[in-house]
Amino acid sequence: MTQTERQESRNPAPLRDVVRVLGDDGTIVDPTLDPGLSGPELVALYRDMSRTRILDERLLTLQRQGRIGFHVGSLGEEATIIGATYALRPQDWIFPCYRESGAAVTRGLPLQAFVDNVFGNANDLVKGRQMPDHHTGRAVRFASTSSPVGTQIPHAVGVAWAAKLRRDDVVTLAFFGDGATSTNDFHAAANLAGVFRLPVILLCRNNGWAISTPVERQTASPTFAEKGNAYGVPGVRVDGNDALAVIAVVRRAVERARSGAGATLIEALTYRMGAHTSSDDPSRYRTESEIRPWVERDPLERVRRLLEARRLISRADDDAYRAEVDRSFREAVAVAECTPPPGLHTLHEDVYATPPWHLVEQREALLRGSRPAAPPRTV
Amino acid sequence: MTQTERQESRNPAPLRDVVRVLGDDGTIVDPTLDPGLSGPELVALYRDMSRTRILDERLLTLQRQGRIGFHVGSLGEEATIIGATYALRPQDWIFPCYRESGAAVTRGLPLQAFVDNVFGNANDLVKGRQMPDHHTGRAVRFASTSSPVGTQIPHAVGVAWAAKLRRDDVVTLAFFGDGATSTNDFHAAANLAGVFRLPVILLCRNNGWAISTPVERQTASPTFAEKGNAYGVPGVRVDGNDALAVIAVVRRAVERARSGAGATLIEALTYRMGAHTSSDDPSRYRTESEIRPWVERDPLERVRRLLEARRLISRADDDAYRAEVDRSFREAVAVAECTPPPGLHTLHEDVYATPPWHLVEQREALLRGSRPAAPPRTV
Amino acid sequence: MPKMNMVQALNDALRVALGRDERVVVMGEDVGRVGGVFRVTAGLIEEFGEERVVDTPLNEGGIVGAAIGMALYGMTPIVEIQFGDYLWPAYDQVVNELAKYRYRSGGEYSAGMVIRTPVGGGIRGGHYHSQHPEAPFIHVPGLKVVCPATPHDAKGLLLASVRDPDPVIFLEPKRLYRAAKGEVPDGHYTVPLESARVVRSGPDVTVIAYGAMLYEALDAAAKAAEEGVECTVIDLRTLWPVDIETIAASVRATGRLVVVHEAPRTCGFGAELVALVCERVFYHLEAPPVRVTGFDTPFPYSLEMEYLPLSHRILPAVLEAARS
Amino acid sequence: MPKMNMVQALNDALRVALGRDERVVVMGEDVGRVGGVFRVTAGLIEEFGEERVVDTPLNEGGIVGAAIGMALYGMTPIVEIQFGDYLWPAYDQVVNELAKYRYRSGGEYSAGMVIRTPVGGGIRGGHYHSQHPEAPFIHVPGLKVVCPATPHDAKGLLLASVRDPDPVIFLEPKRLYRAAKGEVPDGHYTVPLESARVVRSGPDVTVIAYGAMLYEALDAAAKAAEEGVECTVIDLRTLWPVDIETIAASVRATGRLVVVHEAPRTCGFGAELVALVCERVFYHLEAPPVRVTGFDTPFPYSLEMEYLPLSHRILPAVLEAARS
Ligand SMILES: Cc1ncc(C[n+]2csc(CCOP(=O)(O)OP(=O)(O)O)c2C)c(N)n1
Ligand SMILES: Cc1ncc(C[n+]2csc(CCOP(=O)(O)OP(=O)(O)O)c2C)c(N)n1
Ligand SMILES: [Mg+2]
Ligand SMILES: [Mg+2]
Repeated sequence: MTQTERQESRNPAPLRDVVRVLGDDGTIVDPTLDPGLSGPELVALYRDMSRTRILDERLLTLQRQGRIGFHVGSLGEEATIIGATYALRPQDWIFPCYRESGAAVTRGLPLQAFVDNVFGNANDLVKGRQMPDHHTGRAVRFASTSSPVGTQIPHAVGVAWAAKLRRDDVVTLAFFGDGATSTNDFHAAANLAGVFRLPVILLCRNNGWAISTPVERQTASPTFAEKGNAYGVPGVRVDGNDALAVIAVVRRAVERARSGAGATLIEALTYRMGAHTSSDDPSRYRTESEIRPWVERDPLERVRRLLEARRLISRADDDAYRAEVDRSFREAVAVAECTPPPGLHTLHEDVYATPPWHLVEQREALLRGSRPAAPPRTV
Repeated sequence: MTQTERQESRNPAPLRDVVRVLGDDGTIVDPTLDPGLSGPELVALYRDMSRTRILDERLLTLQRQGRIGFHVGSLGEEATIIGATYALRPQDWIFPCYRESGAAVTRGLPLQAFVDNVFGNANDLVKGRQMPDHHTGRAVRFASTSSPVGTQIPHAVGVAWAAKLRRDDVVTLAFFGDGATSTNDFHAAANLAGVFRLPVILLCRNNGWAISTPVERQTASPTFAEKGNAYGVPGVRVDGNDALAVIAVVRRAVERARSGAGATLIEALTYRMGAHTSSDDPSRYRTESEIRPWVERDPLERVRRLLEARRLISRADDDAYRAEVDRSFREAVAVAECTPPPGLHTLHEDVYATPPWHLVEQREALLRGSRPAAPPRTV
Repeated sequence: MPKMNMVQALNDALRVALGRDERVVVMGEDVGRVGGVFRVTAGLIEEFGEERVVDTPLNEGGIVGAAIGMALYGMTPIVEIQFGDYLWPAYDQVVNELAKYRYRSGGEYSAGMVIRTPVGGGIRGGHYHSQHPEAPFIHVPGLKVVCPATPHDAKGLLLASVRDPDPVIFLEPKRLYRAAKGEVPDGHYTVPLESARVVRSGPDVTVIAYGAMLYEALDAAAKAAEEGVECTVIDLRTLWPVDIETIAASVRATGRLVVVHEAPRTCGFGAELVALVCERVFYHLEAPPVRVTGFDTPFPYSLEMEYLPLSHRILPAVLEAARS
Repeated sequence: MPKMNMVQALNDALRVALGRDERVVVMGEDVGRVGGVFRVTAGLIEEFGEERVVDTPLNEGGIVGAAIGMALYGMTPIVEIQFGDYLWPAYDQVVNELAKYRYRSGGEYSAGMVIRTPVGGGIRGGHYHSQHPEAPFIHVPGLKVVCPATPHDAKGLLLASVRDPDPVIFLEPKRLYRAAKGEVPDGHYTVPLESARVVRSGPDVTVIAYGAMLYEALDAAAKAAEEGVECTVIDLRTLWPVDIETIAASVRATGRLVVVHEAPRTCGFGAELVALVCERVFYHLEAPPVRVTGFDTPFPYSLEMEYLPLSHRILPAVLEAARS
C-alpha cells in the first residue's frame, strides 16, 4: 500500500443533519430514533433535568446574596448535560468542563457533598480548594473539574485508552464547549482518539458563545461536528435541547465505542441562556432578542409536555418534586453554611502523597503563626 | 440569523483529487492547469531544484566527514519546496520548517551566507547560534528557522494578518510536514487563518513520515488537505513531486489570498527519500522497497525530461551548471572553513536590543575568564 | 491630575498607545465588546474598531504565535491573556519563539510586543484565577517582566513596555484593579523599565515587594515602626531586569533583607533576589535573608488568605530579621 | 555486575518496569521501532508489543494529557518527550493538570507517572536540543524532579520514579547517555528519591552539582585539590524535593558553597539552593555562596563549550570561595 492508499482507505463522511426526536411541543418527531425510555425513566430524566435547573437557580441566588463566591449555570443546556449522562452506564466516566455539575448529581453525588463544595467548607470532598461548582466525584466516576478550557478532553481519551488496554468495558465522555474546540487539548485529544480508535465520546456543547465570543468568531468551519473528519472521528449533530435525541446519539456513540469502532464527536446545538458565569454581564455583547427564540425551545418544557401528554406526571407531582428538591437543598445549605472552613492542616495535604520536608516545615510555620486580619490591604 | 444559519452559510467543499500537471515521464498530463512557464523560467526552475539537491548531497558528505555537525536534507521533495517558492512574489514571506533551506537559496540568500550558516562561523548571519540548515534571511523574506515543529505556522498567520491590516499586497507561506499537523500551532494557526480570512498559504509537505512515525499513525483523517474544512479553509491536494502542479496550486492560493478570500491549505504528496536527518537511521523503521516507487517519480528527472523534450537544455548544459554549483560551493566551503568561530563578545548580544546589566557582567566574566579545555569530561 | 483606579489607568494607557501609533493592536479573548473580563479594554473597540481591537478564538499559544508574526512585520501587538493561569498554553511560543527570535536570527528580526495578564490571588479565584507566574518567565533569557503596584506606574510602565523593543510580560495584580487608586497624568508618559521605587525608607530592614504584596509589606513596615523597627520598602515595578543597584544600596545600608511574593516559594523570584544579594553584598548582611511567600501548594480557594504572605506573616519576619 | 552506559541502564530499567507490572506503558514520539532518537526504548516494542510501547502523534501536550487519563485509571505511563526543549508545549498539562490533580480532587484521584526527557548541552544541539529545564518544574508544587548522573543511579532512580505515587519529571543528561559508564545491578532495584550522594569529601568547599555537570565539578575539585583546596562534591540526583540535610550538613562543615548548573542563572535552581542554604546555615557561611551556571542567553551552537559552566569556570569559583 502506498501512503496515499493507506490514507484513502479511511473515509468518514460529514454529517450535517441535526438529529431530533422530541419536537418543541413535546411530541415525538422521529420515532425511529426514539430511545424508548419507559415511563419511570422519562420521569426520572425530567426530574434530573428539573433538579439541575432548580439547583442552578438557587445557587445563583446564593451567589447574589454573597453567601457563595461564584456560580456557573447551565440554564437551557439541561437536555444536553442530563441527556448525555443518562445514556451512559455506571462504569462509564464523565470528564466535565465547569458547566456540568448537574451531571454529578444525576450520577449520584450526594446533595450535601454538592453543597459543601460550593461553600468550600471542611466537609467538601476537595477540602475547599476549588471554586464553587468545581466538583469531583470518584465514587460516581466524575472526574475532577478544572477551570482551564479543554484540558479534560485528553484525560477522557487517556482513561478510554487505559480501559481499552485493560480490556475493560468502559466508555468515557468529555463535555466541552464550542470555545474549547479551538484549544490544543481538543485537537490533540481528538487526534489521539481517531488514531487509536478509542472508546471515547467527545461531546461539544455548542451553546453559541464562549463568554462574549460568538461561534463564528471561534471557527470558520460550517459546523463543529465536521471537525471530526480532520481526525477520522465521525461527527454527528444533535438538537441539544432535545433530551431524547441526545440520549439516542450518545447511546449510539457508546455502542460504537464498545464495538471497538472508536470515538464519536457529537455537536449538541443548544444555547447558553444565562450569563457565562455570575461574573459576566452578557448585556455588553448580546441582545435580549437573541435569547427569545430559545425560550420557545426550552429543553425542560419539552420533556414536561411529553410527560403530560403521556400522563406520566401531574402538575401536583411536579410541584411536590420541586418542593422536595428545594427543601433538601435548603437543609443542605443550612448544614454547609455552619460547617467551618477546612482546617489549616489541610492546606499542605495532597500536594504529594506524603508531604516532603518543605511542606512539613511550611505547615508547622502556618500552624505556629498568627491568623490574617481580614480584609486584605490595598493602597 | 440563528447561529446555525450563520455557520452553514460557510461551506468549503472537501477536495480529494490530486492536482497533477507533469507526468512521471515529463509530459504534460493536464494542460489546463499548466502554469505556462517560459523556456528560461523552466530552466531556472530546474536549476534551482538541481542546486538544492546538489547542496543537499554535498552537505551530507561534509557531515559524514565530520566537518559540519548536522544536516537535514530534502531529497525527493525539491518540487514541493522549490515549486512553492517559485509561485511566490518577492514581497511574499516564507516561514520554513527546517527542511526548506533550498527555498532560501532560491530566493537569493547568497551561497556564502548559506555555507557560513552550516559552519556556524563568525560570518554566519545568525552568529553561529543555530544548528546547520537553520537559516534566516530577512533580505529575502525568509523567516528564522526553528527546530520545534509547527511553531512557525502562527507566525506566518501573524505576518499575513499584519499585512492585511496595513493593506499591503503581501502573502505568506508556511511550510510544514505531515507530523506538524498534529501540533497545537497548526490547529491554532489554521483556525485564525480561517476566522480572519488571512492571506496565508499553509503548505503541508506530506512526505509520509515524521521521523519514524508514518502518516497513518499521525492522523486517522483520510487526507491532510481536508483538515482545512475544520477551519473553513479550503484544502487542495497536489502531486508534490510535480513542480508545475505545485506552482499552479500555490499561484492559485496566492491569487485567492490577494483577492481577500483568505487562506488555502495545500497538501503536497511527496516522500522523504533520505533519512530524517543525519542523525537518523531509517533502516530501523522502513524497508528499502518502500522507497523504490518514489525513485520513478523523481521530481528533478521529470522536469529534466520536459526540458529535454522541449530542447531547453542539453546534457552538456546540465553538466556545466552542476559543475558550476559544485565549484562555487567548494569555494564557499573553503572560505567558511577557515573563518573563525563567532567572537566571544557575540555570546551575549541580541538577547535584548541592549544588553542589561546582568548580561554585561556575564560577558565581562566570560572575556576575563579562561577558555574551556576540549573535549568535555565524563565519568 | 485625574484620580483613577488601576483598571482605568491601564485602559487609559491602551487608549493612548492605540491613538499614538497605528501599528499598535490589542488582541485577546473577549477584549472587544465586553472589554475584557476585568474591563481593562472597555471602550477600545468602539473607538479604534474591530481591526485593531480583536476578539480571538480560544487558544493562547495561537494568539501569542500570531502576535509574534505581527511583530515581525513591524506591528506592536498588545496581547491580553485572560488570566495569568492561562499563560501556560502559550509558554512554548513565549519560551522557544518569542524570547529567542532576536537572538537566533542574529538580530535580523525582532518581536517587540507586550503580553498583559491579570495575576495574583485574593479574589477567591482558586487554583486557576490566582497564580502569580513571574518565575518561569524571568528564567527565560530575552524576556522582560513588569508588575506595577499603582495606577500611575501601571499606565507609565505599560506605555514604556509598548515602546520597548523587547518582549514584555506585563503582570497586572488583579486584586489592585479596583482597589488601588491614585493620580494618573493625562496623555503619554512612561515610567522607565528597570527602575525600582523606594516607597518607604528606614535603616533597619530592607523589604522587597511588588504588585499587591507591596501594600502588605507597607502595612507590616508601619506596624514594625510601632515596635521601633524602621524598614526600607522597595517596590520593584520591573521584576526583570531588576534594579539591582537600588536593592544592593539598600541592603548595604540595612544589612537585612526580607523578600515578599505571592507565588510559591521554591524556585520563585525570591530565591533569585536572595542569591543576587548574597553575591553582591554578602559581607553587609547581618542576618539571614528571609523569604515570605506563598506556600508550595496549588493556590487554594477557601484558605486563600492563609496562603497569601500578608502583613501578618511579613511582620514577624521583619522583626526577626531586625533582631537577629 | 554488567557494565552499561546510561542509555543501556535506562533501557534496562524500562524493560524491568514493563516486565514487572502490566500497568506500565511507555509512550512518546518515535519510541517504537526506532527505539527513541537516543535508543533508550530500543527493543521494547519487540518485547512488549505495540499496545504497551506506543508511538504517538506529534503533540506533547496531548501525550501528557492522555497519560494523565491513563494514570487516573490506575496505569503508570512512562512518557518520553523527545527533547527537554519540547516539554514546553506540554507545560500547561503539567502545571495546571498533572501537578494539581491530587490536590484539587482532595486526594480522590492521583496521577502518578514519569515524564522522561533528554536534557542539557554539549552535543552541538543548539537552542532546541540543549535546554536544561528543571527550574520551571521545580517551581510547580506537586512535581518531583530527578536528574541522574550515573548509569547505576539512572536505572535505580527511574525504577523508584515509576513506583512513586507522585508525578516525576525525569531529566536525562544526554551528554552522558553514552559517555557515562558503570556497573549496573541486574533486575529490579531502586535508588531512593530525595537522597543526594556525596561523591567526594573535603573540608574546604561544598560543591553542588547534578547531571552532566557533576563530572565538571569533580574535575574542578581534583584540580582544586592540587592547589590544596579540598572539596565536598554532592550529586543531588533528586532535584526536588532536595536532600536538604545532606546539603546543610556539608555547608555547616565547609562554610563555603558553589552551586553548578547548565541552565541559565537567573531564577535557576541554583538561586533556590543558595536561598535554602542562607535560610538554614547562614551563620556557618564564611564566604558568599557562588553560582556557576549557563549564561542568561539562549543556548548557542558554535560557542556551546563557552556557554556551559565547565571545569574551567568552576575551578576559579571554588578557589575564590575557599580563599575569601
Ligand atoms: C485555557 C483557558 N483560556 C481562557 C479561559 C477563560 N475562559 C473561561 S470559560 C471561557 C469560554 C469557554 O467557552 P466554551 O468552551 O464555549 O464553553 P461555555 O462556557 O460556553 O460552556 C474562557 C475563555 C480558560 N478558562 N482557560
Ligand atoms: C515540538 C516538537 N516536538 C518534537 C520534535 C522532534 N522532531 C523533530 S522533526 C520531527 C518530525 C516532524 O515530522 P514532519 O512534521 O512530518 O516533518 P518532516 O521532518 O517529515 O519534514 C520530530 C518529532 C520537535 N522538533 N518539535
Ligand atoms: Mg460555549
Ligand atoms: Mg513528514
